[in-house]
Amino acid sequence: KPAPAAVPETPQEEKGFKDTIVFAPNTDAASLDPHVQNDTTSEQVVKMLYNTLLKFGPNGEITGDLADSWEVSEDQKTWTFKLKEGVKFHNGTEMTAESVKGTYDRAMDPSNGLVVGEIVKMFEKVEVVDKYKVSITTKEPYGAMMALMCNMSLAIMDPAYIEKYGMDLGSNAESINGTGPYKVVSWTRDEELVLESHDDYYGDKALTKKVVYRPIPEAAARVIALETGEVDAIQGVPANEVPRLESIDGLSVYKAKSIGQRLFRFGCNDSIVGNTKVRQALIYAVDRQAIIDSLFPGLSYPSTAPLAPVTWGYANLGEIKQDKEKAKQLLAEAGYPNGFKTKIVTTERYAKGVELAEIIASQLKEVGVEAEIQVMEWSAFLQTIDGITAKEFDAPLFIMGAGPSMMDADGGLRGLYTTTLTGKNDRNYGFYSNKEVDELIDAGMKETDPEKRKELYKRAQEILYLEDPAGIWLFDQLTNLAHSSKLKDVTVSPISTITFEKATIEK
Amino acid sequence: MNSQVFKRFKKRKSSVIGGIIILIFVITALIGPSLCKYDPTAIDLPNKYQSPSIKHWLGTDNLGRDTLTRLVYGARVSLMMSVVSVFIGSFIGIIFGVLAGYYGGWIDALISRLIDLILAFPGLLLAIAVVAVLGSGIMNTMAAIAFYSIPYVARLVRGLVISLKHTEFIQACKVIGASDFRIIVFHIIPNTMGQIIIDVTLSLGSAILTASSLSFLGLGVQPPNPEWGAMLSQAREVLRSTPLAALAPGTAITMVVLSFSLVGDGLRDALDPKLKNS
Amino acid sequence: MKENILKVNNLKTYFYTEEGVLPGVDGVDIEVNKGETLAIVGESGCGKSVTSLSILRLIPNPPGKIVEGEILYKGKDLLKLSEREMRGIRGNDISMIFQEPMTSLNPVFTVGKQIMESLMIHQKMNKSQARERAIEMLKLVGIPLPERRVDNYPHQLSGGMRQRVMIAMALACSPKILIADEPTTALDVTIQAQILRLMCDLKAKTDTSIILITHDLGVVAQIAENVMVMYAGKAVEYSDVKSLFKNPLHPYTRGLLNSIPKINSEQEKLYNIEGNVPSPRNYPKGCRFSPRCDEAESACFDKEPELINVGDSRRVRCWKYKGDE
Amino acid sequence: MNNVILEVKDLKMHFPIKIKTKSFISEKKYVKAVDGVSFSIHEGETLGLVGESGCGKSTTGKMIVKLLEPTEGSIRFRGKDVFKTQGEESKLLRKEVQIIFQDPYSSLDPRFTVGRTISEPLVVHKIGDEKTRKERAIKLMNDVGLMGEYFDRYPHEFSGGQRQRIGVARALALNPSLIVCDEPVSALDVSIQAQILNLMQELQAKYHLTYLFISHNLSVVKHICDRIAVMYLGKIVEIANKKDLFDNPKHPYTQALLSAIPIPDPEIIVEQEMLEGDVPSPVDPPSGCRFHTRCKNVMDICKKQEPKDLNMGEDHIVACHLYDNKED
Amino acid sequence: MLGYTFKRILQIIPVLFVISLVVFLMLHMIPGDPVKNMLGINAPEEVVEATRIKLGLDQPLYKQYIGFVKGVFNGDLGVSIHTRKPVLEEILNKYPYTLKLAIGGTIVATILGVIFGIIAAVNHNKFMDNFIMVLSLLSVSTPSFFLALLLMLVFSLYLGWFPSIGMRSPAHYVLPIITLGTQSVGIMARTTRSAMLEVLKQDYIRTSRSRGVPERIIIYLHAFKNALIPVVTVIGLRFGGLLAGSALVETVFAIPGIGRLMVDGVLKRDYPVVQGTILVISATFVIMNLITDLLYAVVDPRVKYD
Ligand SMILES: Nc1ncnc2c1ncn2[C@@H]1O[C@H](COP(=O)(O)OP(=O)(O)OP(=O)(O)O)[C@@H](O)[C@H]1O
Ligand SMILES: Nc1ncnc2c1ncn2[C@@H]1O[C@H](COP(=O)(O)OP(=O)(O)OP(=O)(O)O)[C@@H](O)[C@H]1O
Ligand SMILES: [Mg+2]
Ligand SMILES: [Mg+2]
Repeated sequence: KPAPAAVPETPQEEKGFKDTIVFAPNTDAASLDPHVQNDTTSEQVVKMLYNTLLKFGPNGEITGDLADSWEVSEDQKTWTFKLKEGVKFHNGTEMTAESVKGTYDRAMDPSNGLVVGEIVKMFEKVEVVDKYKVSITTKEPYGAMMALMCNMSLAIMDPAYIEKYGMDLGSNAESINGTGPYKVVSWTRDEELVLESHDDYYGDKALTKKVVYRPIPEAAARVIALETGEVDAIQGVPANEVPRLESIDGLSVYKAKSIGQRLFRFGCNDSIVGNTKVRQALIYAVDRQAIIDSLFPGLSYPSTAPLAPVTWGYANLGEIKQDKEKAKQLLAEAGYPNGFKTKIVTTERYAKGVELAEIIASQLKEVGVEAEIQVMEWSAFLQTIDGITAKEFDAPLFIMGAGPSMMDADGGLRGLYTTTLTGKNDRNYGFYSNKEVDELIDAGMKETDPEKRKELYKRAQEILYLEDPAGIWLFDQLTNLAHSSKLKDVTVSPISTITFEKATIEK
Repeated sequence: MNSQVFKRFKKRKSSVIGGIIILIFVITALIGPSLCKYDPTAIDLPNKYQSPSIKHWLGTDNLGRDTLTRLVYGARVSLMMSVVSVFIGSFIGIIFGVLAGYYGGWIDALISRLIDLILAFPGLLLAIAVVAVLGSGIMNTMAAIAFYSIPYVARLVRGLVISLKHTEFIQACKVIGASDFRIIVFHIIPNTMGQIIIDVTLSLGSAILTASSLSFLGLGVQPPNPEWGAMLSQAREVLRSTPLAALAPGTAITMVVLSFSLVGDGLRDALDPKLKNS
Repeated sequence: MKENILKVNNLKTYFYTEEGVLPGVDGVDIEVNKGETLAIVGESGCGKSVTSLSILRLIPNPPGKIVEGEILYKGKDLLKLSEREMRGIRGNDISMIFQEPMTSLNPVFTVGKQIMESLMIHQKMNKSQARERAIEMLKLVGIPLPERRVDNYPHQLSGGMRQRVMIAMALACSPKILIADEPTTALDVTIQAQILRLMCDLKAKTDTSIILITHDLGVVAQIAENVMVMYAGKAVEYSDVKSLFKNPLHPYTRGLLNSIPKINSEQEKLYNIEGNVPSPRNYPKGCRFSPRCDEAESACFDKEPELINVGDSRRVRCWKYKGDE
Repeated sequence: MNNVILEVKDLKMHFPIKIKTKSFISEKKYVKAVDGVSFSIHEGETLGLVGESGCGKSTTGKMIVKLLEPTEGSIRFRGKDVFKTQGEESKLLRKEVQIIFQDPYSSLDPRFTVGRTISEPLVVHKIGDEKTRKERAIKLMNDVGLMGEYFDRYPHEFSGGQRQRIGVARALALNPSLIVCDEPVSALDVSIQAQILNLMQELQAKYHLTYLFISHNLSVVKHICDRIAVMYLGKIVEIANKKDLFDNPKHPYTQALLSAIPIPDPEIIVEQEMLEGDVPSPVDPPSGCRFHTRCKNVMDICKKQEPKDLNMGEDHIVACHLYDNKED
Repeated sequence: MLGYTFKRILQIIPVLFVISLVVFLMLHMIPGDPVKNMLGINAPEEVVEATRIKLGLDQPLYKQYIGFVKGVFNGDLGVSIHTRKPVLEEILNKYPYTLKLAIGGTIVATILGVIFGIIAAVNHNKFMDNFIMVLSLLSVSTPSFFLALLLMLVFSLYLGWFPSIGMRSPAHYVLPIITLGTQSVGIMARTTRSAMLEVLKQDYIRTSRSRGVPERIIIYLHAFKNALIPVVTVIGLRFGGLLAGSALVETVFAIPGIGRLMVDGVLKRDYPVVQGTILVISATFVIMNLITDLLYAVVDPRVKYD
């Protein structure tokens, strides 16, 4: 972790600090509407601008943010949140229970077609109890409710702005009114997003006056810009550049554990890969450590479960080592002693997606499986992977990135591995179907006793990981941030968002 | 006559050197692979990003493949790709150009408008669109490049045909009753060949560049094919830590493209009747 | 008596090309007297243009090079002048008009500007003086409305008018010698007649000497005083115009005269010189006309004949006249 | 001798050109390259067509060999309308009428050997097999004075005169009866010109050919032709047989043309009657008689009314108002 | 001239119309769903459907197209699927960058190319000719993204002369403009060279020489003014090329230009953005060609428009 923050009382400039941090993410935020944003780059900015009712503490515990306290009814269905008083939006209006209701009503209205709609599907209603008290009633008891309230998608907005800007909210600087430590000053898309500290922030005020986001899509250019000092921090350093950057005086690379995992999922509709033994064989054929060493040295470590350790509900199932003999044996048992031909579908959208596929193909070859690689442009990839029927689906092995932004096993498992009922694969892209897994996940969702939940998820993970595997989990990713050594106290969350509410930068 | 062209061509030193470079690359593409001891696609992870050594003259890439070997195989892929795509593009372009130029009238109007239209279109985008429609891969990249070059060839050929059409020897052919087909195939096309060859030579280089641009956008040739553009584009982010991995394909591209241009320019000087007797 | 203004001695201009050395002009002597017209006739490729370009040192180098000879203008050898001095001669003392009026004028400048340019360079006139003079020159060559035409671009003029502009341009600085390389070949007969008439008139007015290059013997007969006949890079006969037509000496000259259809007499069959004009790539040994000559003897095939003086200032390059000396 | 082989009637060729005007719509204008030309050629004779550059000589020639389709008028070859025949008949006609072009350089395909060029007409009309074609080609080459061994050479290896012979041989390959000669000698040197003219005369006698001989060189035309038509700006102003025309030119234009020819004899000082000015544009030809802008005898009527063709006897036809009253 | 210009501008409309139709059809042939792209891989099917309906993407193609055309006539290019901002606004924000790049690049390319071309032509087949042509073709022969990175490394990092990314000050423009401009230098130089070679062989050059005009004036005035005619055409064509090629340069230098907007649009299947950008780029190209045509009349008196 970066060194502790400087003493906040005195103005920063006098103490030899700069008032501006320039940060280069790889893309610009797509939208700064909490309900619309669904990518890390957007989310990390939204996080600077808005607050949620609850938040994760430094050790993953859930604490209040806009809510001071909360309680849940007997039937586990009604949650009542007592809000902090005197919280001001950027424009000076006060955040009240009405704000919460306005925000959630917008999220719940299916006619708005918001992605957040899926998350709040289990909400039945939101009611204002008094000015600073609001209650949310869910349709059924929901185990992950508290984690859900930490989700930036449920950050509280100003209903007046919702009214005024409608769906344009968050698409330009004027339309943003949050409660967060920073407010938007200007936003020139793809060029520059300037944030300034929010003077009336209810919590600890930001230490640096301005944060400037300057997206640089090209990784090599990003690194150069950091080296020339044009930017103070960059997101997404090419793994092979990390040692070099670390060795440069005045630059550091910060790495943090995250929820992110990289896996290749099985297309279980495939006649060969549908066979459990075949899937197990493929899992044993892969040498994870070699992959990590060559592509992401120091930036990832082998997966030990279908969830990353920072996710609530994670169960350590151990690393699976390459075992070619076992793989061959399993293949023989499955009826493919001489291997078979198959296909790996990948996309460059995921870091080193192509190289990963190349290495896996070469490792599979060692156990006799010939895999042809199909690289797809992201949009086309989505089309081939998402929202189609088993008949149309043709990707025996396909790349996936996973990580539940709620940091809860429910988010990490439910949509992805439970049997779909619609005939299309919905979010269960690989048509994975295991009755026991379905039951376990369903129970886990409804269970509100944390210990019991953990047990249920542990079992589910065992099945998914190896017994009847859904994918080849390769490695858990670290979020990395290369920055000038003068930049201190950047907050990097397990969901890979990088925020600057506590950050300072020396002159 | 050809020996004269050759003589004139020889006068331009840079073109001769360009020709020699291309020859070297072509020979490399043809026989190089049989001299390589490494497999261009065999992954050898422990040996990734090696610096040049006796074992790996140009070092290795991110997956431990020998850069020199990939470069040599890449010569085959890149040259083949550019030749095939430009050939196909030119072939179709010639057909359109001849039809438009020879028949004139509404055929010409139609084809010319079409050409103008495609030319008014950002070229790279056209290639992107083709690859996006067909999916990426060698074949589709070639299709994209071919498609991209059709209007240029067609426009060139159209102009040539229009001026040829009015020459007396074509008129003489008509008078003896020769069919349009005969006139086009035996008289018009052979007489446009010189210019077309110049054009093709110049296009060969840009085809390689287009392929590399597509790779940059992630739409190029599929792995593990050692296409130069793909190699360069994969290695660009480690330009600093392992410069050779990027510099090798980058230099190869530059040299070949430059050489094609020089040869094209030399041919233009040598073949252009207007510059004769210089 | 006659004042000699230009004398060219043994001019040789060779082209060093990929196909070897081409003797474009291979030993030509010229004498031009003040106020007289010398016509150079001969077939295509015999070196007429190269001769004229050599006089002004305008042979493109490479590949061309004047390898031998003297070009004496008012006693000065032009070949010994610096390029700068030579520029002072061009357009000022000796000027030239070319065969193609269509392409010999720069299409992007008005004709006035092109005429004015010479005046400003050589006569150091200022713009308005030059313009005035240009208009005057245009009037002189018979262009109607010269005040307006002066601002026209070449493409706005017809072929005949352009050739007039060329003449105006050539005469602007009152040169002593005007070299006209096939000035009427590209023009229609009626226009040709206009231009030739103009040249004769101007000559009478300005006392300019003219070197007229042509392959049209009719033109020669109309306006020249002296004639030089060229064949394959060499002068084969010098004569005054009347004697030449009355009594051509060289077999080639005779053949040439006979092979033109006569408008005022009936011929069943034209005389024709057999064979082709030799290419400078491989000129025959001996007399260059020998392979086509009816009267060739064995000596003709072996040895190149000298120029032989046959009196009356006539000279001919043929062995036949060896004895007459 | 007297049967008409080719009859041209009221032939017009108007090439559309776009003239951009100040208004938005570009006005369609026409180059009236040929504007009502009638004449006929008798079997075995040579008809000369003279006139200044751009007066429509080549255009007329091209229509006769069907390279251009006339805007109006008819061309009858042995009584058959050339532009109404179809299929086989049209193909047969193609064989009968051939053309020789002016430029010996651009009229041969630089990529075809001499042999191939000459035998191509035979290939096109599927005459004979390869062997007989070659024999015929070599015979034709001999006819035009080229050696058989040149069969496999390319045009650039020949001089202008030799190339023109190749062109003649190609035209002869199909045994035509009429050959349009579009300035066949004007690009050649004088000594070579004589060779070709002699050759053409020989061939005419040998194969009983009919020529339409286009030229702007009156001396040449006079030498080779039996009858001569003088064109001015898309119209024929005078047709007569050679002797008549030269001895007794009627039309002022013909007179001017004749006197403008430089005579290759310094002794003869011709009293030249100069034509002033340039040929007007065929896009907007002068009203009335097209020559009136340059005519020394211009009268009022000339500016208004187009002269009719007047027969001055012995097939001497002239279109000039000077002779209006003399018509009987 | 004014009338002509106006007429030509009117003529652009049908061309743009057809281009928009072609783009429209092509885009819809490309597999990929803009809605999914926007909502992300985790978006539920109902939301996707709802959004699709909201954006009107469920309508039959012809209706979508008619809607698009109607919009165009009202100055409305639609709303970006991805950013929800009006496409016109996006384009107006980004176009200036690209335009500056392309204009700068064209100026660099033209000046360098013309100078190189003249030097090469004057020294035909001598060392200078070879050297200059190799030099000017070198940058064209290097993939632009690679050249951009190399320039950035050398001039920003090692030498520190120019900033590496962005477009915030004039200094920021230097490297991108050089990258983009040098992509055309070779072509400009080649065109100038062969035009000059051809012009120098013309009769009127010989005429000028025969009048004693100094060689310098012949080359830089008499010959050059004629050689400019083909060069002007190439400027127009290259300008279009630069516009299209700007996508890569913009990506590397992190410039928020229209080229990147367009390529991103294709990759994200943001139909309105792609349609809008192509329309604008094509219009620029066509207008640029019109300007070249008008320039023609300036450099070549034989061409008259009225
Ligand atoms: N630039 C050149 N390079 C090579 N050879 C040349 C060049 N210029 C002229 N010659 C050669 O010099 C010879 C004489 O040419 P020249 O132009 O003087 O002929 P000409 O008598 O003027 O013929 P024409 O009547 O066709 O104008 C020709 O054989 C020609 O091939
Ligand atoms: N295809 C065409 N389109 C437009 N105008 C044409 C075309 N062909 C010829 N012309 C015009 O028609 C007129 C007559 O041309 P033509 O070639 O018949 O003249 P000509 O008498 O043969 O002249 P020359 O002696 O120069 O060969 C000219 O003004 C010419 O510009
Ligand atoms: Mg000459
Ligand atoms: Mg003609």
